[in-house]
Amino acid sequence: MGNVDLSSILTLSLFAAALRMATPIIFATMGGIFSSHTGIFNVALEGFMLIGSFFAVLGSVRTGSPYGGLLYAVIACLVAALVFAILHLELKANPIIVGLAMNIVAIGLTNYLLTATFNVWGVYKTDLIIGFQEVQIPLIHQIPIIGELLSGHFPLVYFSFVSVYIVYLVLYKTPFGFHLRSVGENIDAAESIGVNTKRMKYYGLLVSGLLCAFGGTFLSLSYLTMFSEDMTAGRGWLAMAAINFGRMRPVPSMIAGLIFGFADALAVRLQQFGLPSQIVVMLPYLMTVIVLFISAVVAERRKKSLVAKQNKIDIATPLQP
Amino acid sequence: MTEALSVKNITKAFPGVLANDNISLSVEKGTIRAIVGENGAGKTTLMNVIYGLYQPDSGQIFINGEEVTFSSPRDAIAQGIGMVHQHFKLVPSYTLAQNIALGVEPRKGIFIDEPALNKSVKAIADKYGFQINEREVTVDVSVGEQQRAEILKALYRGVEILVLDEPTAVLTDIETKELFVMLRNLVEQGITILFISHKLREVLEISDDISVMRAGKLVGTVKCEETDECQLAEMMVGRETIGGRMRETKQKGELIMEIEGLSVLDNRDLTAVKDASLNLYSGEIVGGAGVDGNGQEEFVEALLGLRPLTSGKIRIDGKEIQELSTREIREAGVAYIPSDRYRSGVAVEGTIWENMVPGEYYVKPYSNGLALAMPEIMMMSGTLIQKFNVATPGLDAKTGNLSGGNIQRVIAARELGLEKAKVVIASQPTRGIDIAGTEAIRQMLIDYANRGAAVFVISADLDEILSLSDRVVVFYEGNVLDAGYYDETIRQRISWLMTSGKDYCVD
Amino acid sequence: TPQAAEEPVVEEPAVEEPVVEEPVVEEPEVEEVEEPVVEETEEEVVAEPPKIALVPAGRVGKEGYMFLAGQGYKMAAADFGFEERILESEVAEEWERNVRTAAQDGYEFIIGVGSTMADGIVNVSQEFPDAKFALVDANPGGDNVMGLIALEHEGSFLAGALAAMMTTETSLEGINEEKIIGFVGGMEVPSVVRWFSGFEQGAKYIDPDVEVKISYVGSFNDPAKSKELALAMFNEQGVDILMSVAGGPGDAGVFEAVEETGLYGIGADISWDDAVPGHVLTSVLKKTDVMIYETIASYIAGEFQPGEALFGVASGAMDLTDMSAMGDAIPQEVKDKIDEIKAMITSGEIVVERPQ
Amino acid sequence: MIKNFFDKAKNSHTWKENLVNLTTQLLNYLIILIIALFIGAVVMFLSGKDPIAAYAALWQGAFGNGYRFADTLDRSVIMILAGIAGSIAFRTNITNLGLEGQLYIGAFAAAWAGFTFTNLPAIVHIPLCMIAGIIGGALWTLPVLYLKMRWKIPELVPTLMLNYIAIRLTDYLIAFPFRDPAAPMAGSPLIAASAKLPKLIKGSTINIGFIIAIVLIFVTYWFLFKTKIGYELRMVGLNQDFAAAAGLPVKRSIFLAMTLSGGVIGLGGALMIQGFFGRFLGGFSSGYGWDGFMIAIIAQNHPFAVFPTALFYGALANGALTMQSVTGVPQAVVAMVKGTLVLFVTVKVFVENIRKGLRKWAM
Ligand SMILES: Nc1ncnc2c1ncn2[C@@H]1O[C@H](COP(=O)(O)OP(=O)(O)OP(=O)(O)O)[C@@H](O)[C@H]1O
Ligand SMILES: Nc1ncnc2c1ncn2[C@@H]1O[C@H](COP(=O)(O)OP(=O)(O)OP(=O)(O)O)[C@@H](O)[C@H]1O
Ligand SMILES: [Mg+2]
Ligand SMILES: [Mg+2]
Repeated sequence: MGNVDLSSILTLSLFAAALRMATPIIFATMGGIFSSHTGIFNVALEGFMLIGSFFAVLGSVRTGSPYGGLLYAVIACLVAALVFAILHLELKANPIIVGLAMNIVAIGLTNYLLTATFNVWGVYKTDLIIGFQEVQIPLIHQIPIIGELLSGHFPLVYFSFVSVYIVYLVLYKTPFGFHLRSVGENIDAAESIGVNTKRMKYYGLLVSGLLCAFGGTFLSLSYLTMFSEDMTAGRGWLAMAAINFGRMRPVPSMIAGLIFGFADALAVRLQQFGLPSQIVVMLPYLMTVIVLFISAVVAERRKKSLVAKQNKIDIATPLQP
Repeated sequence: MTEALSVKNITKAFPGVLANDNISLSVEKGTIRAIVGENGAGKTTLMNVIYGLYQPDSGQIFINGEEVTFSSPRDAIAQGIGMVHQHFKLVPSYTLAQNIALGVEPRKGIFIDEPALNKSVKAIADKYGFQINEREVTVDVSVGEQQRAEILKALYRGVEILVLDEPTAVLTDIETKELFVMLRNLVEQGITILFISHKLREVLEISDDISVMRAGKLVGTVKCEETDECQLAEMMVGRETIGGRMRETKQKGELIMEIEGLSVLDNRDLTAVKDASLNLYSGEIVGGAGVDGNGQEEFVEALLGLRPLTSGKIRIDGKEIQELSTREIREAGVAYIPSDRYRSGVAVEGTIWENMVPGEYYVKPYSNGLALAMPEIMMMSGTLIQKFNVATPGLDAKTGNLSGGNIQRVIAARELGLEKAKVVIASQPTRGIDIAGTEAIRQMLIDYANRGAAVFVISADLDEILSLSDRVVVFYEGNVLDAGYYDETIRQRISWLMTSGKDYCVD
Repeated sequence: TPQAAEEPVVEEPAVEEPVVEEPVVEEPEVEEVEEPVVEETEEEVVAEPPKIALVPAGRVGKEGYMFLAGQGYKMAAADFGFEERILESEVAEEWERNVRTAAQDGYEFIIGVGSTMADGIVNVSQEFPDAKFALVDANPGGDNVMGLIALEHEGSFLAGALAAMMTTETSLEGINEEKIIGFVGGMEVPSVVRWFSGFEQGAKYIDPDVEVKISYVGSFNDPAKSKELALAMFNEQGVDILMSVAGGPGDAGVFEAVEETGLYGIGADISWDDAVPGHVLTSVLKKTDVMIYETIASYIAGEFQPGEALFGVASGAMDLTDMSAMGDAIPQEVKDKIDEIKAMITSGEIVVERPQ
Repeated sequence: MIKNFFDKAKNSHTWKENLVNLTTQLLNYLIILIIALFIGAVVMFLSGKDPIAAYAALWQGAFGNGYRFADTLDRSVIMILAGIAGSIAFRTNITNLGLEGQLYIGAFAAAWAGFTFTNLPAIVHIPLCMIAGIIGGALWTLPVLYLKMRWKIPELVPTLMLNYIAIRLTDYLIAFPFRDPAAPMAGSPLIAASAKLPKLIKGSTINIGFIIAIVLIFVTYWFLFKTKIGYELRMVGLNQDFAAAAGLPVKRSIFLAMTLSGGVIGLGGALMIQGFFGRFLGGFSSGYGWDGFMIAIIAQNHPFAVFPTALFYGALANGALTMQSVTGVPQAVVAMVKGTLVLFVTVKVFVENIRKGLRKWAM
């Protein structure tokens, strides 16, 4: 058991697994970024995704199509996001507390509905759940290494990366994104030019619900084709860490999400080295803390050198009136 | 001449305050109308009503003679009204051009057309003779440039009526002069300007007509050439006291606090104070003048041990204190009235007594070992609250429920009441407080100096500096420059130091 | 479809069993409490029926063998005419609390299911010396306590032997020549370790060169991770047959990996044979229904015997499914060999070691 | 004159205002409780269950007889400690989402002290284990404190991650270094009898842990509101800049609040091990840390409000079992009710309207 060398696990399928495992995190991350930019740090990502997972299964069973499942998930998550928004924006409840409470309600609700609608406990898996199929990208999938890495994933894997680009475009290149970000950065500025800031916050929360629906659907209709109790297993929290790490910028946050996915995929394989399973499964969480730590250290270093440079210029050049 | 804007019988109430009480006024096209009044008189509220940020409880607004109703600033903007707010409303991470065009960006399909945006902003700036670097990120530019961007933001939307709420508060004299040139330029192009200021000299310099507000009511409107500072002041406060020197210059006593070669970094770790030295003497009030953001804040925070020094020494009575904690520095005899009372002056969610005792709660008789001695604490707080005339329902009341002036009194009572301090450092002690309150606080500082303490007052308000100080220093780009003792020419010396770092005209 | 919950395993009770004539397990409803079972008893022998409670460390509708335990108990309730009382639990704290509640409410015979209840049974049995207790999966000790021990390792020994024989059976699609099989466990807890140990012993018994890979998910309800573990074993480590003891949700994840890769799985506790038709070689059944029914029967007969009662391959409580779901993919000689091993275990010729 | 001032303050405004505030709070709780129960009822009704029967069973299970009531009190012990732990951190404006992890480490430390020392008298052994629990819980906050105080990383994410790490770390500890080969489940060895908490009622699980919890409520109240350090924590929590400028020891306060919070929940872990489980059990917590967080929020960080809230939580937990077994309504409904309560607890409109109404009526 112990004599496996590292290169044997650094395989293509490790990277493919990392992509898969990062996908729900990336969706939730993008959703969280959207609401963060309106000034609401959404801590309900975990709960939204869980709701998405459940309703995706429900929808898939009811409509017989994964797209039907996606539609159900989207509707359910939008409703959940709307509840969040109304509680916070209309009834003025504290968003962090509402978010945490929504996570708890989400667990209770999905467990309850699982029993109430399917009459099962804990896990629901039948042939009635129609999941998504992997797609082969024409041409690319024939290229030896790249093909294996890039082709043959679920549609939502690709879409998660597309969503990063879309979120980037919307936030940074469209008037809508401009107005939305101004709400988070300086709400008075936004208000003074006639932006409907409340509406923007609604959009922020609803979009985060929407993207979490994709993340949840991926979990229950692609990654797996089942629903099981609390199946998001902390992926929403990892998304929050990713947002934190990427300082709300889509691409760096996505990279953090990939790192977490990679850590997850690696942890799965490290058990071959005879490391205790309990220690190995800590890896993604440990990695999150380490990534935060390193990014803080690096940020301080960079700032220091920058400042040293600037202060030098400052002192060297004579004062200008 | 035609009427550009008029309001009729505008009334706007907030819980407990009638901010605008049946106000009617009309402004002619192509003129500058100044609006003056004490803090809280309702000026900003009126402007916000005109700009559609607030909806009036009753009353009408007319633009070019036609009645309009605004449900949001968007409607007002559509009618050609633009507003530059008391506090800038710019998004820090956007470029100036992006801020100027925010809300009316040129588009290409669904995207913003950045090149067109930059070009159009440049064109507007050139048209009105504004110098800005439109591609700079907003946080990186000077306050004056931000101000210009704010005005351009209005002009970009094709305003005909421009509202400026205290635009000169944060500007240097030179920047103010530049601004006035630009404003005249705008008026010549047919734009109507409403201009709010507390500085009567400026108002008299720039405006055509002046409306005076007091306690939510319009007191009256006068033509600029037919009035003077005294009359305006009387209209504003209902009595004839404003500015004026409150202090007889005193001889300095012995040296109490010595600051030597102090250097400090700001929050972004850039040098904020460079090699500054200052001595404070018993019985003397030193004024610290200067435009906001020239290192005053960092300087004071360094004195209090709230910010590490990169070099320098601070001594009180010959004992070095720069290594000590804030508590130890305060125990060495430093009282501190911070500039932002809500941020660091009080805990607004705390009760009055909790805000009264942070300097005493841990020593006898206010604590006995572990526990707080509540009777003593209440007695002491109650006494001081009375002595400093704080209007509060009780010591258990939430501090945040008091008005700004009363909160400032709480702070003054806390810092000065027990008369322990040898050095008082007061930063912007009367900012945002009405005349009566201002006078009271200033008097407290004077009394305190007369009892032999060293008092250091930092203020952006030159009148305050002149009214209190025996001696003045000026903060200019992180340097502390000596403007000398109070005399007839000090105002000019300060102005020059503030705006150029030199205390004489060099031409 | 492999639903731990809905799919009752319909299997004939072992031959030696005299009492269980017709198992009522076809009925998939889990709402046990609402059924008024008492009415059925026409011929009342005793004036007062016994008070017997079932206290599973989980839900009788959730984990596979818990479900079976519930079935056995309900069957006994129907046959012997006592009122059902099942105290399900969701969290660790409720294990002891439920046993206690039953004791407080005056139940005379309390049957716990799950080794994790051991401490609770110990504590309560000492405080309520008049009541009798039984625990499936562990023997906590005590004068009024019996431990019903299923010898999972004997059952998984059979599975290990089967897997070792099949992993070189390249005629089956997807099976490779390498002698590598795998095991996915939920968490590294004693019962799972027991399952694994028997599996490994069985494989080595057939061929000491067979390599048995093992991975733990770290939880019993993270199907995503258990699927990923299974995929890694199948795709990267040359595993072609994988036994799953990862808890209900975890098992579901593993069998998805089986389906996706087209390789082979082995289930545990209940029958997973239909989860992926043609790809589940067999399942190791742990017939807690039999164990509980028999125990209740002997209690009612007045034969309560404190101490350990073992239920292994010999008693028929641990067994493999009949492998009919695989059609004739499994060669007859392999099946014969399994039967042979079964007989050897029964006769004591093969002693499967219990870990620790 | 001073005397006058106090009389005025006592007799008129603040007195009435305080009454209005208290009544407002109580009414507010009543409203959200009704909303939460109502939403639970609607969900049950829609899925064809009888909500009234369910709630009746819930009540029976929680308070139906002496045993049930005692068990409910016992269940609320950990909720009280968790709620207090959350409150202390919140009061200092620290969002300690790591209560769960600190609970595991504290519980493990207490168990370790319980099974390692075997020949101590109970009078020494019992407090020793509690202290071990406190230290364990407190130590687990140190990484977060380091990241927060040295590197300015907000505590939110690190505390969360340390939960997962703590759970797995203790899993590891009981699987390898401290494995009990005799244990039928994944757990540490049993703690010595001398470390177990004496019971209060025979046949029930309620033990002196309950008394400790009650004492702790008063101690916490005294500590937060009547001591110097408590004053410092609260002021730092209300406005850190103010506290710094006024010379209060900000860093020390943050350090203290975090470690105290961890210490209290660690003590909670010790009480669970010593009073109930008798050994460290892998995954023993059903989210008590999270319950504590929610209880603190509902109680608005006031120790006296923590008690009824924790009792309510304990009753829900205890009653839910009976509800499920009698009426077939899944326990998950209870999670929804608890969550809904928290969802609405910071809603301001109720409070504002009640207060307005009361004022009008009172003055
Ligand atoms: N949003 C608000 N809610 C409640 N009261 C308000 C609000 N805005 C202003 N007020 C109150 O209305 C009164 C008028 O305020 P306003 O801001 O118009 O004064 P101002 O003349 O602009 O004063 P300043 O010179 O300080 O800017 C004040 O008493 C203020 O407290
Ligand atoms: N935004 C606001 N929302 C609600 N109430 C406000 C607001 N601003 C001010 N108030 C209330 O209005 C009253 C006056 O406050 P404000 O600070 O504006 O007074 P002020 O006229 O500036 O007095 P002072 O001269 O003492 O500063 C206070 O009771 C305050 O609580
Ligand atoms: Mg004011
Ligand atoms: Mg104003």
